[in-house]
Amino acid sequence: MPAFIAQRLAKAVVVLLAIVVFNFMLIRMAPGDPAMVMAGEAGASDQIFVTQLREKFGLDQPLPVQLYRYVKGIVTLDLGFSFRQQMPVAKLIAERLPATLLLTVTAFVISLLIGVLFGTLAARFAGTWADTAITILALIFYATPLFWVALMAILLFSVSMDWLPSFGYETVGANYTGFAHVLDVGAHLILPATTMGLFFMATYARMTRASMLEVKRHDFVKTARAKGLRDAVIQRRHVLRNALLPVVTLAGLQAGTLVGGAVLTETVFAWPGIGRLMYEALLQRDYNLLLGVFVVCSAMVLAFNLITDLIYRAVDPRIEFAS
Amino acid sequence: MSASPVVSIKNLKLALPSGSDRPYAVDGISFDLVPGKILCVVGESGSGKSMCAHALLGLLPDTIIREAGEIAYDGRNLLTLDDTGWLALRGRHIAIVFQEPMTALNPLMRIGDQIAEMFEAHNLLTPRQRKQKALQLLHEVGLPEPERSVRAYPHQLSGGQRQRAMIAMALALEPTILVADEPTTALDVTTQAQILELIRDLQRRRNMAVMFITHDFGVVSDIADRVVVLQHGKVVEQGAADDVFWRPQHPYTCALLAAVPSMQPPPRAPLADRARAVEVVGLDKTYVSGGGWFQPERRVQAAKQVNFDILQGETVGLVGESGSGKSSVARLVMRLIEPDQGTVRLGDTDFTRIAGKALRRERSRIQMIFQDPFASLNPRRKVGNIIADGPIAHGTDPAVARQRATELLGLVGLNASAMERYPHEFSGGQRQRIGIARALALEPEIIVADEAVSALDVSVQAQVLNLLEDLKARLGLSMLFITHDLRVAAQICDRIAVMQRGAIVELKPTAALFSAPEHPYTRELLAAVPGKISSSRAA
Amino acid sequence: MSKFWRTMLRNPGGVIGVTILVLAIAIAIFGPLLFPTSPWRMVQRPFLPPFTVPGLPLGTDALGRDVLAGIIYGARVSLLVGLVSTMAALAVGIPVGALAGYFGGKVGDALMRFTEFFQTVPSFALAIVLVAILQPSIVSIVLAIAIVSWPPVARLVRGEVLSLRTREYVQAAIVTGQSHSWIIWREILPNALSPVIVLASLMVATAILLESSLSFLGLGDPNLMSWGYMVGAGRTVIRQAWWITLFPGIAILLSVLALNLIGEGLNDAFNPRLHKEGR
Amino acid sequence: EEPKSGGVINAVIQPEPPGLMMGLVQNGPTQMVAGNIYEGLLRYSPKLEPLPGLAESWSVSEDGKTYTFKLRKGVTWHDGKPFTSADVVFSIEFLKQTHPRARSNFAQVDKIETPDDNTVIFNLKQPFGPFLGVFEVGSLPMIPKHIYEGTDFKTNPANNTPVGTGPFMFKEWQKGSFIRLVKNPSYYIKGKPHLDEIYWHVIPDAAARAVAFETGKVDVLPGGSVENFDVPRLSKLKNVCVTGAGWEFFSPLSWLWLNNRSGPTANKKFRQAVMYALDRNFAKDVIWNGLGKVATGPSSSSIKYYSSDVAKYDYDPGKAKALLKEAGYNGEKVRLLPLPYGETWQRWAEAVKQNLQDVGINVEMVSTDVAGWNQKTSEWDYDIAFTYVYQYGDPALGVGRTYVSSQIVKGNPFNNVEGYSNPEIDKLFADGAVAFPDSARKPFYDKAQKVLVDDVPVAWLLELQFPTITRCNVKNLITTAIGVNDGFRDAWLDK
Ligand SMILES: Nc1ncnc2c1ncn2[C@@H]1O[C@H](COP(=O)(O)OP(=O)(O)OP(=O)(O)O)[C@@H](O)[C@H]1O
Ligand SMILES: Nc1ncnc2c1ncn2[C@@H]1O[C@H](COP(=O)(O)OP(=O)(O)OP(=O)(O)O)[C@@H](O)[C@H]1O
Ligand SMILES: [Mg+2]
Ligand SMILES: [Mg+2]
Repeated sequence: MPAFIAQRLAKAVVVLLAIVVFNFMLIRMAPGDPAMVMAGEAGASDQIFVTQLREKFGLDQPLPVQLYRYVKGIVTLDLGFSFRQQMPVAKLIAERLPATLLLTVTAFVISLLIGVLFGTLAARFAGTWADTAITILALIFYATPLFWVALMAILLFSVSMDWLPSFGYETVGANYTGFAHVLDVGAHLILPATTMGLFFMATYARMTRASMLEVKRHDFVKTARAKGLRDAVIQRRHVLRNALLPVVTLAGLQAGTLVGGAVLTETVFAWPGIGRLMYEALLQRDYNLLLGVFVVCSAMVLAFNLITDLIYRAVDPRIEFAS
Repeated sequence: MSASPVVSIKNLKLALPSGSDRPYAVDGISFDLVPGKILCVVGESGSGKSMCAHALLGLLPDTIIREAGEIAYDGRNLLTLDDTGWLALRGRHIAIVFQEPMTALNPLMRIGDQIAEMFEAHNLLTPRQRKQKALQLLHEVGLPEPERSVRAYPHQLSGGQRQRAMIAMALALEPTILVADEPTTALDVTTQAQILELIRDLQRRRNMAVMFITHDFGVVSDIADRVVVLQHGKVVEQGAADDVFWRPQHPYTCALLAAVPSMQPPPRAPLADRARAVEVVGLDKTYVSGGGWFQPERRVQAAKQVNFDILQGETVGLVGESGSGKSSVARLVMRLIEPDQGTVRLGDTDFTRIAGKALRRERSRIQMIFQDPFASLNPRRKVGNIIADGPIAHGTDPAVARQRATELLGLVGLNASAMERYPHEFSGGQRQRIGIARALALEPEIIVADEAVSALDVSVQAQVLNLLEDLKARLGLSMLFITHDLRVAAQICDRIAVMQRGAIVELKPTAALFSAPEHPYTRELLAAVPGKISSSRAA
Repeated sequence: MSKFWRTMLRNPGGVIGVTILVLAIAIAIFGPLLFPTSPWRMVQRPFLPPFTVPGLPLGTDALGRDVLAGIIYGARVSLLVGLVSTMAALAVGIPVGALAGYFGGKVGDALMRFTEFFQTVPSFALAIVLVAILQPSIVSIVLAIAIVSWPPVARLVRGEVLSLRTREYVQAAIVTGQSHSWIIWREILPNALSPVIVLASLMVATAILLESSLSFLGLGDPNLMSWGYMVGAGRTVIRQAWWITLFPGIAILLSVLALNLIGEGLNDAFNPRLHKEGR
Repeated sequence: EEPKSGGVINAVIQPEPPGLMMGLVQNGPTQMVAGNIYEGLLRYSPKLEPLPGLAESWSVSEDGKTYTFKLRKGVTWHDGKPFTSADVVFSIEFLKQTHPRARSNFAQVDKIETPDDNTVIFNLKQPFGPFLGVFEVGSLPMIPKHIYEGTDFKTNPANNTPVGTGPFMFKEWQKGSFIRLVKNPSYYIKGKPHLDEIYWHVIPDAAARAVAFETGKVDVLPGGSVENFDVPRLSKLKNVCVTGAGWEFFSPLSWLWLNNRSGPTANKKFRQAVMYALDRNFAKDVIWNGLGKVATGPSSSSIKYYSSDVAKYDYDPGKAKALLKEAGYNGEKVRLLPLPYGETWQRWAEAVKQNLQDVGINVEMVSTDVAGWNQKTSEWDYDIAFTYVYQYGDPALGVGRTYVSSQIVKGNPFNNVEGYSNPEIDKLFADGAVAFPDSARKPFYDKAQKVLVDDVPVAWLLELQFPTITRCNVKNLITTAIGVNDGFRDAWLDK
């Protein structure tokens, strides 16, 4: 097991470095640079101003030198300095990462739990109206653009009913502590997490349904029935557990991308997370920050993949031997 | 017929969903199961054997309509039983052992837990007792190291061990009726012999009524008290085992019995003066899997210093139990995999040292007939193309190649119209013929047949073997014939090589091998072949 | 193939899906002929609700443009983006997956690392960056969507090819002396394609959604009216004029739904076992 | 009404400022938040007359070359250190290094004298008409000498905890969420500020900002926080007040850059055709909801020396077509670059594109983000491009830079980007800036406006007004010409 993890980590480092180099080159291809952006924002600017900024950011150096410096930094776990925010990138990301993790993990857990639940129900009652209803609902969730759902949710739950807050991470200025704080954050979390989770919920529901129907045809389910086990037990113990394996794989692949995919949700709900940070960094050509977010997101993807593999190994005893 | 039956199936009629190949899966079947007796149900694939078994446990697929009949058990008609009724019955009174030991166990649960589930389902014993009982059962079915096996997952056991675990499960609650649906088909002969012994033994000790489904007459002759012969969902003959064997009434039964190959090798003309078609020298092959940067490797030695030769016009058999390396040798000879060491010579050409175009050209000299008639034909290509593709790749004019393909189809007994059809429109036997035609299309000198008839029903198997024999004689082919069925080997091979764990332990003319086996493994193998009775009869 | 169609047609979802899609494609192709005015033309007062002014059944948007015209022209762009980007993703994913699966070893490993690389970079973020960098235009959008959506194709194809490669009919092709390219093209790919087709139908749907998300972030092609653009643009005025987002929203929903239903139908059609056996 | 003391105001800030140190960062959001922390020497009334700020009084010499400022006594920095004339001198030195506008504004200053702690005297090389207009907090924020002297300004750790003299002090900044300012208890005006705290919320989505206001979570939406389409709806809500005041100093004027160097736009007739083709009233009424004014020329009507005595370009597609024909335009493709500042600007670009297409101009919209826009305009890589520019109250500060040929320099999106070059105009603006007294400046600017409007170097669109939307119980929020940017010093909350 440790050997396996070490091997995966070694591979991850290689992939991460490749991503750094690739993105570094990619981002530099974009028109404009941070000096240009900041000059534009100042409402007036001159050549001196722009030159000063470029010098300060090290953008006056040739590209290979910049790349060398950046990669050298990365290897020593230094993500560099944000041009615009005048702060170490690592610090900026560290400030925002928890919010994103909270959001995505919640969205992920909600979507997985509810998705699997609905998928199970649909498979259980395959061919009945309940199955049809769940399938159609899932398809609608799947097909509706997220930003639209988000706005509808805000209009419904914040504006019309005034049940839930529409923006932010906590009630600013309320200074809740302890459990009240948890409740407050929880209330803020519901709308973004649910909207974000809907698409995935739909995916998992459909996948679980299909997978369960597939597993049901396996011989060992017949064996279980031949034992005289009750149907509920068979569904849970024999069918569901086996059916979840592909769902786990898919979920693992998606959990990582969730982090990078949080841009829209975070924008609409003013959630102070890393997705927004990335988008803003992109618009401002804050190269180091943007690269930093990419590296962290990619690391997250790799971490999630690793976790998924470990879970998979824990759930499926066959894996250990096979590899 | 001393004891009264525990279960009687009367006039059972099960309808298949519309669009199936025939209206009834089971069409008016009646038979009884008697305590302490083994009833064997035989018949070719698709004849409705499993349907009967599933009906006995109420496990019929819901697309199957129970049209008529009755299954009388303990004063009840099982056909009209509701779900709760079945819960009490299944496992406790009627238990089943399924055909596929690979898939019949839940891969994510420990063996012990799966056995304990049997008690749990019927609310018997405490969890601790269940565990102990599971252990005890594994002892009873003779699983090695039961303490370890209870904690094992299915994939950690061999096929035979899994099958034993299945049997342990079925026997856990000491049912009155045991249904065994082809429980040994997937096992090699030696393991099969052990399992059969086990079932017979347990059945006697517990006085169970056993319904044993098989299509192997050898097995039937070893264990049956009574026999039911099914064809197309109908009972064509039933009676005491001896009667059915020695005095078969129905022509289908006669055909089935006749198709069982004999253990007695027919006399063969010596071929000593012929030239060598193939020479295999010192082949070694070790599979290495896993082995990443930090991972330990897993090594399997599939061929160890394998030496043999095949003369022109000769058939050499390669036998041995599953996993002994037979297919590996075949693939080495075909150069589907690369040897670690050793040489394969086709005539004067060193087949192992050429590559690229030269290799592709030389390939036409040696062709292969594959085991699975379903998997060996590309479902998306027309039969005509499948056969003509090879010659066209070697530069034959397409029109000529297709003309030749039509002739070949005729040669293997198929109509020219087959050219334009897709593989799925043919039966298993017909497909195997197509596979043979494809192998012949390149006019090879040598043919390698890896389990070429194992997937076929006995009757079809006999036809294909005859065809092969005939073609070989007419075209003067040499053949490497791989099988695990010693009966088949006896009928077709001039010489036989016995493989064990990657090495050839004995290589002799067929008659000599059967009459005077030298190596202990060869003897063991010969002893495990089921159906001494039938073989003596057929002889 | 007739059997395939029969199975497909027996699936009511699939039929509905095909019907909707055919309709959408018909609108995309023939709609602009019936509606020759540009969808960008400001034809009436802004914010006219639907069904109030004759000739403007779906009302007008914030600039007084005809919403119906927008939807008809938008069909072209949205479907085109969906189809072309999926084709492009397939064009990359299938060869990469096929080569990786067929040759395995070092080549396969390198190709899979390459795939993994693209899968590790968060896809939506990468799409945003790509479009921002290449500047929003239909080409860059299609390209970005294709670049982020090919890895799953490659993985799927590789998996299929890996398992097909050991099939006996492929080995039969090898022993009859066929070349690698022949084997990949004729023996393996045709048999690996059905799950790919199912996946592709879902990818078209995802691409349409992705385009709308990019549009929402202001990264759409400003010269082309797409449904995603309409939803994004109408979103800010949704409180005053629900119809501006609702109708294109429904259009997206219906086409994604249709593609999903078709995907599901295809899945069943390619996998007839699922249906026949029951429980 | 008697101001009430206490209370918290929640306002919206968009986008999130990159920093709050006004000396280093000059972007809009920074000014809006930090205008509470820092102060300038002067403030300006909506009519752009100077008002006392940190300077109590000021005087100008007869020859217009010496300006004397008397500073308020007893002013302290947030850390308790006294504010003196040395800080003023230091601030100017500081800003000359980091603040492009300050650099040019104070280029005319020969030397600065500080006879005592409360007096600052500026000696100019020559009279500079707009000089009294460059002392508001955005142009010349006072920077504490005791913190920055002798340090590397850009990396000084104090940049993260800005220290000024203003009515509010920096307290907390949760990146991506909010910035919190608290009352300065020792502010030099007794009883001010009235408020206890200000929260600036960062809400990136315009619709979400509107919702936040609607649901009562925020009380102040500074100009440009919500899309224009939402303004009428929000203003109709109960207890909501809207004002267009507070933009007099900036007087944002929008126009289309027309590339004078090459392509069809190099032709004056073509540019005039563009002016006729644009339905600017439609833009004002539909896109800006009736806010703002149709621009008549290079000067906004709210700044000094504005003249309406210029040629008029009413919406007249027929005339536009005729002019195009005269110009010999034959359907060459013209690239239109919209301003990437949200939906309003996007819609406007679409409407303009349609206007131009209607008269037969073959327009292709080229979309890009802020960085790309800056790059494309400042590198002159466009045919027609949207922009809007602040005018800073005086043509010498905000208008001339767009038209004089000395400002044709690559790399700056706010200078003479269109490449218009006319010696007459160069001279008019040069003379106008140094003429003294004020009355002497007017003729130069009258003439300049006339000439420019004839030449159409750029296509002027609208004088913009960004409405500030507040809850009506927020009182006295906007009192000067820079509105919210001047801080919440006088604001109070009626409970
Ligand atoms: N789930 C099902 N749905 C429809 N038809 C089925 C189903 N299972 C089996 N059949 C059909 O029922 C018939 C009898 O099948 P059955 O499984 O009983 O055959 P069998 O004698 O056990 O064959 P084998 O030796 O191959 O196991 C066959 O024609 C088969 O195609
Ligand atoms: N590609 C492979 N990689 C690793 N191990 C393999 C591979 N192919 C076969 N083996 C192992 O090599 C051994 C010999 O396999 P082979 O298929 O040659 O046996 P066989 O005699 O043909 O068996 P069967 O009768 O079951 O077909 C087995 O232990 C098998 O598990
Ligand atoms: Mg069967
Ligand atoms: Mg084999």
